[in-house]
Amino acid sequence: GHDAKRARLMVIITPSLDNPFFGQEAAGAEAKARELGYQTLKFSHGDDAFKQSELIDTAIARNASAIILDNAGAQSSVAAVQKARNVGIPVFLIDREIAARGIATAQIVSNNYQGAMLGAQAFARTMGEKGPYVELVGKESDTNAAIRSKGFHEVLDQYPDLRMTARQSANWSQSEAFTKVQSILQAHPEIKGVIAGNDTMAMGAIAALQGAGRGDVAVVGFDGSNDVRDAITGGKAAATVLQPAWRQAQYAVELADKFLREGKTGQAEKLIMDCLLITRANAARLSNFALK
Amino acid sequence: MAELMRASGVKKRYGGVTALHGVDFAVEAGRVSVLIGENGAGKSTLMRILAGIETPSEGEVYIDGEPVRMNGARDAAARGIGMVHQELNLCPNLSVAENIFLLGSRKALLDRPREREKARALLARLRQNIDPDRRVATLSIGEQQIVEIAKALAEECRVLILDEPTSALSEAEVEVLFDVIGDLKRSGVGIVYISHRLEELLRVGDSITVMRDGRIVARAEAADTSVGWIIEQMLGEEGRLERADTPAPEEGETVLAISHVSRPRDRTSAALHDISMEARGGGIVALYGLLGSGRTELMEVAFGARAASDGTITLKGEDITRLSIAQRVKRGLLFVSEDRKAQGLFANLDVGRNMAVSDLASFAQKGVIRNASEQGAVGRMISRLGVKTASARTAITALSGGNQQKALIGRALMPGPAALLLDEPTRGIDVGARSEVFATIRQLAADGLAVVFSTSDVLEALAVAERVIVIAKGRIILDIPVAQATEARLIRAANAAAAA
Amino acid sequence: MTEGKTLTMSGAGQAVGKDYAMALLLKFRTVLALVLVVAIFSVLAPNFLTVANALIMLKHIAIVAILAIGMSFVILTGGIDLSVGSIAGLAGMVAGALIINGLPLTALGVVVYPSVPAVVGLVLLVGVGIGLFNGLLINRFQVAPFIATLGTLYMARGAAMLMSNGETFPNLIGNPALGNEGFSRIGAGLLLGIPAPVWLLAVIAAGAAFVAGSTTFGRRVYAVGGSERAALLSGVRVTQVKYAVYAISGAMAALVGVLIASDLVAAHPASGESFELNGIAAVVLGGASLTGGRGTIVGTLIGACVIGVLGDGMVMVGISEFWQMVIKGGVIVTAVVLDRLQERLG
Amino acid sequence: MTEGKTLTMSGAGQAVGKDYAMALLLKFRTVLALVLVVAIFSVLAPNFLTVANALIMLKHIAIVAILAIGMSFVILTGGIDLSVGSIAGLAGMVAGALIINGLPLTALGVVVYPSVPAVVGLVLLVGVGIGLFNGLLINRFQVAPFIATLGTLYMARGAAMLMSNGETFPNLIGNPALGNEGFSRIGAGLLLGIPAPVWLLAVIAAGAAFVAGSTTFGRRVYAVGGSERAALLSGVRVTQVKYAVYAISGAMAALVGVLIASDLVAAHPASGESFELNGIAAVVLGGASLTGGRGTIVGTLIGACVIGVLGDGMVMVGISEFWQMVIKGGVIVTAVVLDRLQERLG
Ligand SMILES: Nc1ncnc2c1ncn2[C@@H]1O[C@H](COP(=O)(O)OP(=O)(O)OP(=O)(O)O)[C@@H](O)[C@H]1O
Ligand SMILES: Nc1ncnc2c1ncn2[C@@H]1O[C@H](COP(=O)(O)OP(=O)(O)OP(=O)(O)O)[C@@H](O)[C@H]1O
Ligand SMILES: [Mg+2]
Ligand SMILES: [Mg+2]
Repeated sequence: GHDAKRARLMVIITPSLDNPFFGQEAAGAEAKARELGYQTLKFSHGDDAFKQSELIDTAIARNASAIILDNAGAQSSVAAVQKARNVGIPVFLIDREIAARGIATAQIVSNNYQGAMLGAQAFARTMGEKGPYVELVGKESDTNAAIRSKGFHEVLDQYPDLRMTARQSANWSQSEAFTKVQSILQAHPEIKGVIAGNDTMAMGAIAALQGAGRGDVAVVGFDGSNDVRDAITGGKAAATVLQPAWRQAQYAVELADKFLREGKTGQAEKLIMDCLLITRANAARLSNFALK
Repeated sequence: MAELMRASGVKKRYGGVTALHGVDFAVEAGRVSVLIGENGAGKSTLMRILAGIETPSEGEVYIDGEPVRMNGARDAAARGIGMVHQELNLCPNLSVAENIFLLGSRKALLDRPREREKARALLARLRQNIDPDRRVATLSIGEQQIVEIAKALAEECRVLILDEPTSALSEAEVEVLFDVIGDLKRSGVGIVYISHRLEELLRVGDSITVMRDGRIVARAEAADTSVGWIIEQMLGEEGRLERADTPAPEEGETVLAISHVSRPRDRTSAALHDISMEARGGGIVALYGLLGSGRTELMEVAFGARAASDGTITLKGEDITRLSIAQRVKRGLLFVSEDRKAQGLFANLDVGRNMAVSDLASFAQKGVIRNASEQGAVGRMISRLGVKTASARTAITALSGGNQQKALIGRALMPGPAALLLDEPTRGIDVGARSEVFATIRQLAADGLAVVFSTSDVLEALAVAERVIVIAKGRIILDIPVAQATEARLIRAANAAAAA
Repeated sequence: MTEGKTLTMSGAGQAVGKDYAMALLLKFRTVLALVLVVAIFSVLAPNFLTVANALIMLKHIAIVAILAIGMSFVILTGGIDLSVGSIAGLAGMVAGALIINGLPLTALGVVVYPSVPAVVGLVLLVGVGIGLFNGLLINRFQVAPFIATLGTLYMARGAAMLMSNGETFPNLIGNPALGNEGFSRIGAGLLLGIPAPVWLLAVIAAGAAFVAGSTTFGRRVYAVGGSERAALLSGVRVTQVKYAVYAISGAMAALVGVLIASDLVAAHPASGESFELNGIAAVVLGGASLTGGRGTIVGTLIGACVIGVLGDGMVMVGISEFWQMVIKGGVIVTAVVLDRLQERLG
Repeated sequence: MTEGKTLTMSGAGQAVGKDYAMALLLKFRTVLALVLVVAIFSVLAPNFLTVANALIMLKHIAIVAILAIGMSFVILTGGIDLSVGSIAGLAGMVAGALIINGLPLTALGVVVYPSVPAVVGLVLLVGVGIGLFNGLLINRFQVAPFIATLGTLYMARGAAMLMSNGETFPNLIGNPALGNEGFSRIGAGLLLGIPAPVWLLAVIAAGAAFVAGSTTFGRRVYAVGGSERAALLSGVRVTQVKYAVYAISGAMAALVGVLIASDLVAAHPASGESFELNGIAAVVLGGASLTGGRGTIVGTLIGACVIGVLGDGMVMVGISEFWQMVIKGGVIVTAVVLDRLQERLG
């Protein structure tokens, strides 16, 4: 229950603060929460479900009014969210969903599967629906890495002439993607495309391809970062998939505020926000994970 | 004679221990000043102060009449002082030449060919045929000592301190060293020479200084002294080891038997050749030999701390050759190492816990230590051996060396052993402690224990043992009852075999 | 009681003269650090000094502390165990696999679903097994503990990932039909209002302090850490002691893996990454020396409290993640510098 | 030349009798491991044995090797440096900040934009500074190297994050108007068709091998690692040597940070995480002993090659991330086990 004395505190937990996507997400939520008169605390769990669980414990101890959470794994976050709910703190999930209903007050999630399919379609188009390609997977123990990979293959596997010649995890990391693509380019110089599970890996791939003078290789990322936007306008990448991070985070805070004032959000628990394809056509309007 | 350097009123305290009580000592150009004294008399401490490695707690060091404060070996070297330390201080990972020029050169770059040449020349001067490229780890202790001497000679110096430089050398090598010392003397170098080999001292020394308990007790020109005089000054009246009047204990059954034990030399230790000996209950056997003769190896092999390639060891008739140390300990064979610091003490534990470690099982019920029973046993052992400690809870490092040694002997006695191997039980302990340790050993033997102890001091062997075994170069040279042993016979046997 | 005893064992002896007060202050340096940290956060962080928060912090501390207690034994012998984080990860996965997929006995053609206690037992056995493997490398092949356990760190983490192809074992609630429910109670359950891991910690800490301070085994651990050679020559079975400490460390790490998986009701193959650093830090903060022979379980417990309270407190105050790292590094170094000062004075 | 010399230095001396062939085989164990790894991947990975791939692998090896060469000096003295990964991360960030934001000289109220060589110089100074801080903790306060550099690991990583609030400094191409372009040439440039980092590695390795094998300083490093006491008694200024090796390690780590940032034309505060483990593994694979005094720069170079080739080869063959970890752990342990066997036989 709420009492009048309770400090109006919103705790914002995202996977990391050193990835621009999550950085913007946290910044968006924080900006909105401040605007609505809340105190905020910003943390990151580093995709470690246990650290996330500890952070939620601490949010509980601080009597947070609400928690805005980009979680650390669909399966391994359920218990932690449940814990907050048990003490009456509403949790508003953003970006990623969890594998349970009725626990979080709202799940405003990017439709990663749909987004991955969008990206894959653009990728197939750019490749002319044929040719060998490489997939860079995120950290394989992360739920999103798997979902995006499945979305990619849902589309790509339908084209008999699109051939995946290599698949490596680059653990969401730019420098790892960079070195691994360099090696893969050696083993498979014939590749015509690189599809990456996020934009930082896409940037690593682009750096490797540019270094090898392989401007002919199509690159598709995922997130909609400013870096990949610039790469698209510069002709170094074909497309990325925008998850409306900023908007999503702000909307979650708005819903949380409404819930705290009125006791309900007036919305279904699960709000799926479709991702948007970013290509040369609309790249110019993209800034800080929002399309103007 | 010109005085090169002088220690004046030098005192040195280590925590509660006073190693030097105000010592005056001078080094003169072109002369060999011999320093002698019992273990722990303070010789090495005084030398480390002269060589700038330690600073005196009180008193001054003068060079050419000027008081100086030296800060480390480099300062001393800059003032022309070189030292061969008692313990080997070499880097086992480096070659002979590299060790001789461990500091490198004054220039940034090494000149390896020149280093090698100079090393070869230095070794040739010592008439040694050691390859300068050999790794020091592969050298014998004696060869390592030669390297240490070569290292000291590599630097031009005005004062050369030699702290037991010959402890691992045979006669021939000692002769060579004396030649070198003669050359140095003639070129005006002042030399300090420390050794426990008395005959050597009279030959090489110009003056003899005797230390006891951190004080200088006598000084004389070498020409005016004799071995007898030195021994008298060294031991003092109370320190003289007299054979106890107590009748020799009845010798019992053979407890420990070593037969036809051999092992090859390896990187860290000397060889043993077909060693056979036995120790009886109630008897004391002394293993006499020079440093590096293989006494430690023999004891370690008997105890299972080193492998033998051949031979058998039996304890109370049971073949224990293949047993682990822990199994031997359980059966009543115990060992006290000569290397108290590295192989004996647990510096992190108190006196009681140090003593109880070999006998934990008997204080414990289902693995849980019963404090009362442990403390009782420890307390009894402390008073039986007369270990001077504030309590069983005192840190072992707070005890004097002799009391540490007694505590370690106590450790080996706590399980009620059948046979006890004591390697140099009196090394580094003072005169009083030494007599106490030997009184203890005699008492133990009287209680039926078989004791084997090693010593480098003939008098110790003669005063304490029933049998004396002389060992040299890994072979038993002599195995006789003490009644047939004389000082001269033992020394001659050991030296002759070592020089051969 | 155990406390007094074990503290003495690590004690720096009697302080002399004028430095006495200083030495006394330094001697309880870790306790002081803890009091200081608690005091600071009580002022800065709202709701810090509440029973609810204390319980939460204790639960977090339990994870660090259990790991660190296992590590203490290793460090007391002069070794180190870098593989604990990976063992925790693997252990969670094994627990997950046993609950979800059961234990396929291929020879008999059946799949057995062990009960929760059996699952925990099997997982602990896995931890012990990996610890013994570390012991084998260190004893038999004389690989330096740092390298041996570094190799195991990689291998165990790879194995954890391979168990599920990187995926999470979700929903580890078990199945009444299979008789394996109740897994989540280990990490999340309450007993008399106190979280189960805190009880577990209490039992383990008391047990470990007893073992270290009052048993022959504990005495031998200190002996090996004080001087391996002297221990060997005193009849201590040094290799056995070393096998045992790595096995204990492995078992504690596995238990931590179980606690995490149980708390999350899911097993994630990346759990426990870099836990080893926290564990080592707790042990060293507790006054142990990495060269062995010096340190106590009580000290480790306090060290783990400092790490846990510091971590939670900084989060509650809202110190940025980045400053948290800087402060943590600073606290570790400062504590050890004080420790060295104490040794010199004490 | 240097090779022969330094290999001898680590050599196990003359082997005796029948074990001679075995010992000889083991003596070149690291080279053998490298040859084996190369042979295996030549068969399994397409285009593995091409000049282009060799150049790419060399570039990757350069990163590991430069770090490991710095680490070699530390390990030769018997120390360890866990902070190198964090130093690399911080160094990249400092370079990024200098290029993007310049150096604000608040006293003068101006912002100076240093040229690229000046940037590199300043960054190396930062690395040296952190190394000296490690040295201070180790020499002056007698903190164990493991703990001192663990503290620095956290502090430097936190500082890297704080520099930009966790964000990346992108697009480090500099500005002709400010006279600071050309940063990307350090990591990505070519000279005679060979990548700049490979040249850099060649120069550093040759220099380091020369320093270790042919200078007075190198001699003292081996002496301190062989016996600190013997070194001290011979007049070696042991603390100076220790300051120097940590400074060298810091500088090499900073250089690696510059190379990574330059190659990616962006500085990310999390880069370099867990690089220390690769560096240590390379040194140990190269035959060095963690207790000091034994090891060579050439050995480290070969060790880094094994790690680099293994990593790249596994990617080229398409081995899954999970198996990569298991294999890497296995290779480290096996190599060290062989090393111990060699010591016993040699
Ligand atoms: N570093 C030290 N710390 C504490 N006590 C010491 C230290 N060095 C020497 N002592 C003590 O000082 C006394 C003198 O020792 P020193 O080594 O000078 O004797 P020594 O005459 O050289 O004996 P030896 O013939 O055995 O070499 C001994 O009681 C010894 O235990
Ligand atoms: N050839 C050698 N190479 C390396 N170390 C050796 C060698 N010979 C002896 N040592 C070591 O030197 C020490 C003394 O060895 P040894 O057993 O030969 O002498 P000892 O007769 O016991 O004399 P002491 O007890 O006076 O040293 C032992 O620790 C031994 O391991
Ligand atoms: Mg002496
Ligand atoms: Mg001996």
